[in-house]
This record gives sequence, structure tokens and C-alpha cells, in this order.
Amino acid sequence: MGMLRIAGGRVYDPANGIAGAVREVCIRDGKIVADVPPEARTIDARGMVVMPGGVDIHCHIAGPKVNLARKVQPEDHRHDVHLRTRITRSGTGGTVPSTFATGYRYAALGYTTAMEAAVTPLGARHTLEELHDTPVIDKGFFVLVGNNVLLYRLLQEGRTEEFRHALAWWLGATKAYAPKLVNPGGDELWKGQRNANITKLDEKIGPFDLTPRQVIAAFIEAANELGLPHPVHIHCNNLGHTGNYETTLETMRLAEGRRAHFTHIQFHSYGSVAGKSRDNPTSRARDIAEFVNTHPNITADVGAVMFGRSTSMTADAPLAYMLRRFGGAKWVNADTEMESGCGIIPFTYQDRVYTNALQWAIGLELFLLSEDPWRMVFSTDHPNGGSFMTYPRLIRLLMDREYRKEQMSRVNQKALDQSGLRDCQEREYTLNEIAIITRAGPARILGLTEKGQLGVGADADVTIYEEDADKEKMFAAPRYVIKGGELVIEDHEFRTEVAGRVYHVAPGYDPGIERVLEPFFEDYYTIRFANYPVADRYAPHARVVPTAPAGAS
Amino acid sequence: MSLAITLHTPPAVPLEADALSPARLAGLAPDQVARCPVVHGNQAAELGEFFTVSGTADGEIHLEGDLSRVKRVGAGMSGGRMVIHGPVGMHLGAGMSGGEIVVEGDAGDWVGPEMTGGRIVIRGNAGHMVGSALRGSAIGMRGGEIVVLGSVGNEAGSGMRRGLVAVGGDAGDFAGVNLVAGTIVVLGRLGWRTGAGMKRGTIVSMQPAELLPTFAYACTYRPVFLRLYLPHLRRLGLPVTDEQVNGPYQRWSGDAVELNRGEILLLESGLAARQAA
Amino acid sequence: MSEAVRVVPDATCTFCGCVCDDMVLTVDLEHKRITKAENACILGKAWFKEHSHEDRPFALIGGREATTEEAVEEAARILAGARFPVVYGLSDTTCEAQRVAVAIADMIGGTVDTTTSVCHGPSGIAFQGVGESTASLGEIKNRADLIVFWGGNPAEAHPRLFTRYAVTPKGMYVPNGKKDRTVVLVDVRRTLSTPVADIFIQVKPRSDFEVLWALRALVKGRPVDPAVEQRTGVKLEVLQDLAHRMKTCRFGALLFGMGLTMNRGRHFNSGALLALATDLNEFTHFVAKPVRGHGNVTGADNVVSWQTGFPFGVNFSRGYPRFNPGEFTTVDLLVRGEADAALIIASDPASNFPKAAIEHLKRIPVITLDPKATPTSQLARVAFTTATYGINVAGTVYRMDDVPITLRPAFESPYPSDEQVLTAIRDRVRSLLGGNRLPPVPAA
Amino acid sequence: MAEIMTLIGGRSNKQGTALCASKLGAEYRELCSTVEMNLEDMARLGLTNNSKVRLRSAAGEVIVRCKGRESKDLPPGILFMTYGPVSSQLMAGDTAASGMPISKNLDVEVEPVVETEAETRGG
Repeated sequence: MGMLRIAGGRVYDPANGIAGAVREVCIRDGKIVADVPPEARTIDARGMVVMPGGVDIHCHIAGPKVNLARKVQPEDHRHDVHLRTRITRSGTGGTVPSTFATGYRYAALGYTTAMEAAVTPLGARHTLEELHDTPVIDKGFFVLVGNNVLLYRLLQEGRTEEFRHALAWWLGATKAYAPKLVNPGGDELWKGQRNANITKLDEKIGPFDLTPRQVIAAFIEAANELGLPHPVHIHCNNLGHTGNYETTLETMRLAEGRRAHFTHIQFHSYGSVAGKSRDNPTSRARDIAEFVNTHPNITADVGAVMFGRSTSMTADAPLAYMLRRFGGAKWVNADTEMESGCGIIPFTYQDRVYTNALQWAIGLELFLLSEDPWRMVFSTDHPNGGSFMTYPRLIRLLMDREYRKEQMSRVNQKALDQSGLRDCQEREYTLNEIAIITRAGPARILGLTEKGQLGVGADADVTIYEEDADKEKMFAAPRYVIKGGELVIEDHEFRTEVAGRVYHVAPGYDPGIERVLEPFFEDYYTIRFANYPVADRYAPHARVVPTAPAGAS
Repeated sequence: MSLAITLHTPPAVPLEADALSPARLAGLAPDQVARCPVVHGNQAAELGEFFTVSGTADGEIHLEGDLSRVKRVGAGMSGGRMVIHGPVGMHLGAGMSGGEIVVEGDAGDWVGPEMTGGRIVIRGNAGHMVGSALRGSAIGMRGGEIVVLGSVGNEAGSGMRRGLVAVGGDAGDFAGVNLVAGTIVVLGRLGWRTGAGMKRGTIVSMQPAELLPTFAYACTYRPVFLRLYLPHLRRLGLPVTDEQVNGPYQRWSGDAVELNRGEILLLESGLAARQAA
Repeated sequence: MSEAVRVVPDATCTFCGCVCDDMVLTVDLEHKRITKAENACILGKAWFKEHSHEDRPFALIGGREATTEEAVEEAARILAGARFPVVYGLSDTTCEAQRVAVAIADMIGGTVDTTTSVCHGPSGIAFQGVGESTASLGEIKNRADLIVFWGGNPAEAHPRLFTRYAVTPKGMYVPNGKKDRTVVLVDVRRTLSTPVADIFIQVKPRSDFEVLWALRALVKGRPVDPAVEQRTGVKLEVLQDLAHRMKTCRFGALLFGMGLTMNRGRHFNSGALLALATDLNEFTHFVAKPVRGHGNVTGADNVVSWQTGFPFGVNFSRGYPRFNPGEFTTVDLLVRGEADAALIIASDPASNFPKAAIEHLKRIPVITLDPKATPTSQLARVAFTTATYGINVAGTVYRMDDVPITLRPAFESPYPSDEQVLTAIRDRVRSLLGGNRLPPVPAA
Repeated sequence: MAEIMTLIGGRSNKQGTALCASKLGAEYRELCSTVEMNLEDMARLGLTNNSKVRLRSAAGEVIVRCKGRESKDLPPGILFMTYGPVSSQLMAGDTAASGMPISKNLDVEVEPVVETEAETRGG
């Protein structure tokens, strides 16, 4: 690993208060350093913009459900192929690219870190195998614990200490980065009560003496006590349902000042006409944005919708089943014992369709109403709201008012009337704000201190864009991408391939908890307790991010 | 005078010759045609390594030789005319939108998959998946005509949304499976499970056939549209009789597991013939 | 316990797709034999106990003994020079080896295909048409109160499917095991599996599609032609009763075998069954699952899918993955005489492919990796002897329900693993080609 | 005389255990060279357990020994054989654009074989 000097570029490094100043960025042994000797290679970045590598806080790129979504759509790969070169592997694209194509395409957009957002514990080993074959970018995953039968049993018996130890064990055993809640309580009704679903936070969860409210509160508390870098990642109940914004606000209130991240909130910001839940949804983006603006403990990613082909893939099985009525021919459902559900539907968002246009507008509203870019960050919930390949266009929609107005004129106008988008259409994001919502913000929310910034000691993940009035063009193809100090892309071409690291946590727990878990495993799981934890060799380039338990320090 | 392209060296492994299409060769001199790129297995090659080229490209191309290992001939073809004197390989006229291909011999699997327009006439037999959808796609042929004088394999016209597939001989299993619309005419015998999952569209057969339990007899009548379709097919070389043009036909509706708006028409006298036998 | 004896708990059997991970192996280290395999079924016991190293050469080139290095050189020369090579097999090796095999196919611009294409490949094609409602085996164990086995004989092919996962085990919501479940078996003949069924439905050969199609109509309340009785040999009342049971159960499962896929109708038989399971979700929770064969055929599907986007039959000759069963599947490549070389890993096509395919295998240079001598290794130009996964080699294997499990080998083998041999071949091919073979032309 | 019957290829646990030992061994070979047949069909054809029969399909022919099964287990007109090098000789190569050759429910012509003829054919 050599030395590198990037000179003459306008640097955007919000974490260090640098917003477009022309200054040098120096790299040595994979890290940002204060200076390098004169003999170091210099990249002439005059007329270019220098930013930390992009950080995707929430996407679906690896693991069991992603692979099912790949397998089920040969027609989506056929028209978007990825040729091999002397040094890089071939692959296929579409809304769910093959692993190699995923790594290369993220890097080619200037992204150097991405978090897979929903993995069943039983699927952790599979996910790590796919991440191993996802080159260049650093990555990690969130593990699904919000419908875990054993954790529910500990909760309903009031065994909160053991619940916390069990959660810590599960995070470590699966090499996860953070706990993920998806439609808490929904799976038990889906699997056990003829495809029913949870609709209220205070509804009893099937056979358990528990409600979603109790479950969510318990996870927020335990995760904060464990001092996780990213305490808990929440996909609220009632996703996609008309009138769901009330559920979303109620859930946010449960945090009570403690840290919690709420994901793809665009899908959770729907109102209804005079409380009629059957009618077309309306926009409640303003209510949601205002709550986030005024609650510094809350962070969120938007989950914007972009028109065109997408694949709805979620642990929220009842949702996918609902979409099946609009979606089309293929529906995949995959239940995981004791842990989760999963649903997959190929889906196309159309600008003329009321609901789709409203979802598009709400995504933009949330961005434009946000007063703190550090806490309302960028995502399309790839590939649910749209592929990560649409990020450059979404950036242009935020930065270019005229382009946005022109796009607004093309969509279903009834939907636009229902949204508040016209009221906030004057705002334009600055390059510095873009650097925050696509890099610095996600890194800070994730607790990845070496990412999303270019201060001395940070990871040398750097993206260099050629300035262009057309921001979609500018962000679609950076001139240089440096990953961990390696010049991976030069003049838009891959010059080398690097593996990328896996980030995970390993919180401490009372070993005694295993005596509680093992009998349950032998009774109800179909693999042995001893064969459940994932061995270190599945994460060959692992970085364990330390936790700061409450009361410790 | 047209362009004559004759095989001089049969390929050792499959040859993908997308270049063999009137639009791609328009205005090229023989030596330029000979330099057109083809893919021989995993390696780049030129047409000239396998074919001798003569004449001038005036929109009509004549191919000579055993092309059964040559794939994708006329793929994406949008106009002009191509006559193949001999057998031809897979994906003939794949996704074509216009023009005409005539094969004086047999054709491999996937004749005109997902085509949107134009006409393909096969004087011999064709393989499986004639005018079909590709795996994973719900929609197959979107327009155009495929006429096979001989027999065809399985899944002819699968997922067709618009267009015509006509077969002089027999059809294999699952003809018109998942048919969305469009017409399939089979003068010979139908294979098993014809029209399984069809939503709309018409499948016509001149021979008795055992249909799925989800098809129901509706009526016997003389369809007017056949008096337009069948003489047209006769002009294209199918041995259509006056009796077939005039009917009567039994109308079976299905598929009940789907929309149930499709129909299978069976020529009455064909059925009579069965009872006699 | 003597020095030379070792006990390996929680070991995994990779003989069939059940991939049971509760073996307790007793190993005689001195004679390199497994003397006891606790919890193993009849097939598993044979798998472990018959495993011994007959003293085979590390490699054969044209029937002559050779070192692994010499064989790697010859194999690399064949693969680097081939214009339309096929890499086939992969169902009885680790995911780690499968990854390298796909990398080789990509690098040389060949085709990669697995035994899936002659196993549940048609179910994979059906999946791409209609999707699938499915579940991990533990959900069936803990919840299923109705289980329908279709076109399979688990008692002889997957013995512990009944005892560990699907029929007899007690589950969270079926505390009395079999007493709490209704088991239906549909097949063309009685087998050792039949006695497990509460209801046995014997269908005429080649009528599974008609039976499934009639059930779909009945479930949807649509009319069914009574002629279905003659066609299928099953009374309409029997079908009506089954449809009613399926609609009214709490959690139903359809487990199907190759009686559907290897039969006239192929992918449409599987598709009809998958569609039936999907239809039933309008009324209750219903899942379907193909019962997969070889130990890691499911891993092969997963690895090929995540690396290429397609599950099997993937061709790289134009520089990117293309999927087309019938064009790029191994039986077709051989029967049509198109493949000009074959790298066959942990599989024996010469024993189960159609005659015409086997004849072409005899005409082209074949490279095999296998722990044992087989009819295929006997016709190979280059035959490697490799260590056995799960017994001598660690790694990852996917159970038939996509659950990945890490292997715990019992003892060392003198032979290299498939992964080691394939990695050596890949590296040698790379140096012969100077990197990946460049695509012949831009994407069409 | 010859009759058309339906041949089903499949797995058996005997085959499973035998191939663990060796696919080149006598036991495996013998297992794969035995066809199960309905007893009434055998009687009609003048066959007893272990007699030799010729099976002929569109793709090829083989000579195997037969083994009787009751009607309740194996209906008349149905034959069962374990997969292997022998049954594959009867499989046609056409996969109908699926990749899968048909190995279950093949139409085969069944014909008794006079032992002496079998010897000369090396059956």
C-alpha cells in the first residue's frame, strides 16, 4: 500500500467542517495522514470535488432473501449484463445484481461502504459468504431479532437481564453489526394464524403475552444498555398501509430520549382521508419530518421511491403478500424457523399511478423538510424503492430545483396535490449537504468513526468527482475512487480489485445464557446449538467495532 | 442481385452470428461482410472464416449450407428478407421486429422468441419454444407470424400476447401454455396439456385432442375469423382444406384455473373421424 | 479410550439433502476409519462406514499415474485451450470449492452447470415462472398439521426427512408429533414410504399435472371435468377431500420429489404444485419445498446464483453470464456434441446421463475430481483423487431448505481437497491466459 | 412376444448404500441391472424371478434380470429400475429446452430373453 497526494480539488468533509475549500488530502498505508513525502504520487484534482467514500446505511445486497430475488428474475438480469475484464469478474445487474457486480457498481458510484439491512440469524453464514464475494466495498449486516420466538419468551416471562444477554449472544454468534426489528409481532400471526398480521402497537402477539409496544421498548432499552455503535434499526409496523404515520409516531415516541434509528420512513408516512384506512393514502411527511427535527435522539433514512423497476424484498412477509395483489405474476414467501418471515415481489413504480407518485413525492418531501441532514439520511431501501443505480438521479432531484419541477410536471397530479411537495419545492441541497446525507451522516449514525470523513487517521476511502452542472452525470461516474488507500478506479476504469472488510460487533454477555438457549435450540431448531454460531473464517477481513456498555467506562 | 453467403467451414463449436441480418449487412461490400464479427465458442471470429460471400446487399440475403450449429441468425432483424437454404440453429429471428425469414429446412429450438413483428416461415420442422417467452418472462411473442410447415416441439407460442403461430404438422406438449392472447393453428395433432393456464387467445386444431379437465365445452359453431386466417395460411404454403376453412368447430373454453377467457377450437369432422375409427 | 480413537460430536452427514448435523462419529485414527455413526440413517451409516482410502494414485493422466502437479498442468492446458468447455457437477463438494469452479468457468469463458439441471432444475425453472411459498424445515417441524408428499420416496432417498424434520418429530405447535399431523402421500406406486401416510393417493403414471391442475381448480371453486377420473385414476371425491383438507389446515406443506421433475411435463409439473401452494395462501398458510438430493446441490444453486444471477446452466462465452436451460445445460451440450472439454467435479454423469451424452463424453478431454473411481473417472483424460467433504474436508454445505451448515471433518486425508485442486487449476489457467479471457465482443 | 410397459427409474436405499462402497463393485452393478415387474405381467410373459428380459426404448436397449412385485405394490404394466449405467441406456437425449432428460415413465418394449442368446449378447 503506497502513498498518495490529492491536490487542487475542492474538498467536502462535513465531519471536519470543510465545505468546498481547496486543500490537499494525503494518504499513507490506507489511512488519511497530515502529509506525505514529495515523491508520493500526486493526483491532480483541479476542477474536481473530493469527498469521503459514500456510506449506504440501508440496502439489501446479500443473503438468503437477496439470492432468492436474484434466482426468481432471470428476465431482469438478461438485459443488464456486466462484462468481465482481465482483472474483474463478470456478473449480471438489474434490480438485484450478482455479488461481484454489486461491489463493482457501488464502487463505480463512489460508494465504499454498504450495510445489508435484514438478515435472519440462520442466514448469517450465507450472508457472510455472499459478502465475501462482494468486492471493493466495506460491509456489514443487521440481524433480524424483532420476531425471535425465544427472545419473546424471555420477555414475556420478564427475564429482561437474560433477554439482554441473549441479544448480545445473538449479535456475536452471527457477526452482525446491529439488531434489526421488522414489523415486530407480525410473523407469528402470519405463520401461525393463516396469514394474519399485526395492526396495532397494543395488540396481543398471537400466543404470546406480549404486544409490539413492549417488544420495541425492550429492544431499544437493551440495545442502548449494550452500548452498541448503532443501537437498533427499526422497520415499523404497518409499512405501506394507508394511515400508518400514527403507528410510526407512536413507535418513535417509545424511544423516550434514547437512540433509535427508523428506516425507510417514506413507507411509514402515509395519512388517510378522514381516517378511512381503505382509501388512497395521503402524505404525512410533514408530521414525520417535524418529529425527527425536534427529537435529537431519533435518526432516520428516507427510503425514497424512484420510478421504474424495483424488487420488493422484505422480512415483512404480510406486506409482500399485500403487494402481490398489485405486483404481478411472481410471489416468493420464505419462513425461517423461530426467527423471521420473508416476502419478495418484482414491482414497477409508475409515475402515472396515484400511489406510486405519492410515494415518490413523500420521499422528496422528507428530504426537503429535514432541518438536520445528519439525522435524515439518504436511501432508497435498495432495491425496494429503487436500485442504488438511481442514486445519482435522486441526488439531482435534491440539488436541482428546475429539474425537480420538470419531473413533478410528469407525475400523477392528484397525488402531487395530496402531497406537500409544492410547498417546499424551492429548497436545493448543497454539495455539503449531499456529502452529509450520503457519507458523513450515515457514518456517524452507524458509529463508524473511521468512515465518512477525511480527518487524519480516517480510512482512506475517497471519491473524486469531476464538477458538472448536471449533478446526475457528476455523481454517476467519479473519475477516481480510492478504497483503503488503494486507487481502485482511475479514469473511470478498474485498476485493481480489493476485498473490503466486514464490520461487526461482539458485545459481552454472561456465558451462563448459553445454558438457557441450548435446550430451546435442541427442542425447536433443526440445527444443533453447537453448529449455530458463525466461525471467524467466514469474515476473513473482519473489524470488530467496540461497544460501550452503560455503567462501564 | 442479392447477397449470397455460403458456409465453407462448419464451426467446431456453436457460432453466434447476430451479424447475419439484412440491416446489419446493408450497403456492405462482400469483403466487408466477410469481416463482420461473429462469436465462435468463447472467441472472436469473422464471418469470412466460415462463409464465402458474394453479390451485393440489397436487403435480401441467401444463406447456404448446414447452419444447424449457427445461432441467432436474423436476431433483432427489423426489415429485409433472408432465405436459408438448409437447416439452421437456435434463436432464429430472436426478438425480430420486421422483415421475413424463410428456412428451406429444419430450424432449432427458440424460433422467434419474444418477437414483436415480421414473419418467419420454416418449410421443415422447428424445435421447442417456437415463438415463446424466455425463462422467467411472462410474455412471449408480441406480434408477427411464424409458420412451420412441418412439426414443432413443446411450448409453441408460450405466453404469446399478440401474433400468429401456425403449424402444418403436429405440435408437442403445452402448445399455447400461459397464452395471453393471439392465435395458434395446428393442422396436425396437438400434444398434451394444450393451453394450460391460458388467459385469453385462440388455439385451433383440426384433429381430435384430449384437453385438460379445466376446459369446458361451450358450443359448436363456424368461426368467421378462420375464413380470413386459414386462406392466408394456405397462401403461405399450409395445406388448408375448404372443410377446415368452413368448420364447424367445437369451442372449448378455459383455462378455468386462470381467467377462463381463452378458447380451443376443435374441427368437428376431425372428431367424427375419431368416433369412426 | 485409546489414543487412536476420537469422537466427533455434532458432525454433519452430507449423503443426501437432509444434511443432518447431529452425527456422533467414533473415529479409529490408526486405520483412518469411522467405526460408529450415531444418529445416522441407513444411508448415512453406509456413507461414513464405507469411507476408507483405498490406496489410489493422486492423479491419472490418460490412465497413467501422475503427480497432482502434473495433472494440474495438463488440466489447465486443456481448459485454457478449449473453445466451448463445460464445468459440471459440484453437488457433492463444499461451497468453497463451488466458488472456485464458477470462477474458472468465468475466467475461461465456458459454461458452469450443476447436477441441479438433472435433479430439480425443472423446479428452478418453475420457480422463475410462479415464485414459491416456502419455509425452513424447522417451520414444518414446529407448525405443519398437514403434510403432502408428492412424487418422492423419502424412506429410501431421504430417510430422516420423516423422523427429524417433517412427520414424527414433536414441534412447538404440534406437541404430539405425528398424532397432530395428517400425512398424505401421492405417488404412482407403493414404496417403503407409503406406510407413513394416513392417506395414500395412487395416480396413473404421467397424470400428476392433471391431478395438480384439478386440485388448483377445486381450491379456487372452479369447475372440473369428471373425465379427470379416467385420466388420472383418482376419484373426484378424493380430490375434493384433499382440496378441503388443504384449505382448512392451519399450516400445510407440500414436499415434492423427482417424480414430478423427471417426468413428462417436467417444469410444468413442479410449476403446478408451486402454484397450488400459492393459491392455498388465500385460505391458510401453505408452503412447498422440493426435496433435494445430493448433500450440497442446494449450495451449488446458491453459489452459482449469487456469482452469476442464475441458478444453473450458465454460459460465459460472450464475457457475461447467460442462462438458458436446454441450450447451456450439460446434457444438451453433450447430446448435441457441442462441448469440446469437460471439468467434472464430484459427479458421475457417465452413470446417469442419456446414452448419447455419455458417447460424446468419450470423445472429448474430460477432467474429473472425485474421491472414488467412477465410470466417469474411468473415461477421463485427467482424473484427480480428492478428499471427501464432511469426512476429511471442512467447509460449508447448504441443506435442502437453504440453511448453511459448517462441516466438522473426522480425520485427515492424504489427498488434496476439491478446493485445493481447483484453486491450483484456476491459478495455472490464469497465468496461461494472462488473466481472465477477454470477452470476444461487446454485449449483444 | 413383446409388450409395451412403463418404466420408472428411481433411487433405493440398497443402491444408496452400495454406491458408498463402490460404483464399480458387483453389488451396485447387479442392483442397477435388475428390473422390478408386476408378478401377473411376469407370469403372462412366462418369466420368473431372475429371468432375463430385453428392454427396448426409442433410445436404446438393455438386457436385465427381473424381480416380481405384488399388484398392490407395483401395478400391472409398470416397471421399476434403480438409476444407473443400465437405465441411462434407455434415456432419450432430448430435454425439451429444460436441461432435463426424461427418466421416469419411459415407454419400453419388454421381451423375454432366451439365456443362451443372452450369453452371446454378453447380457
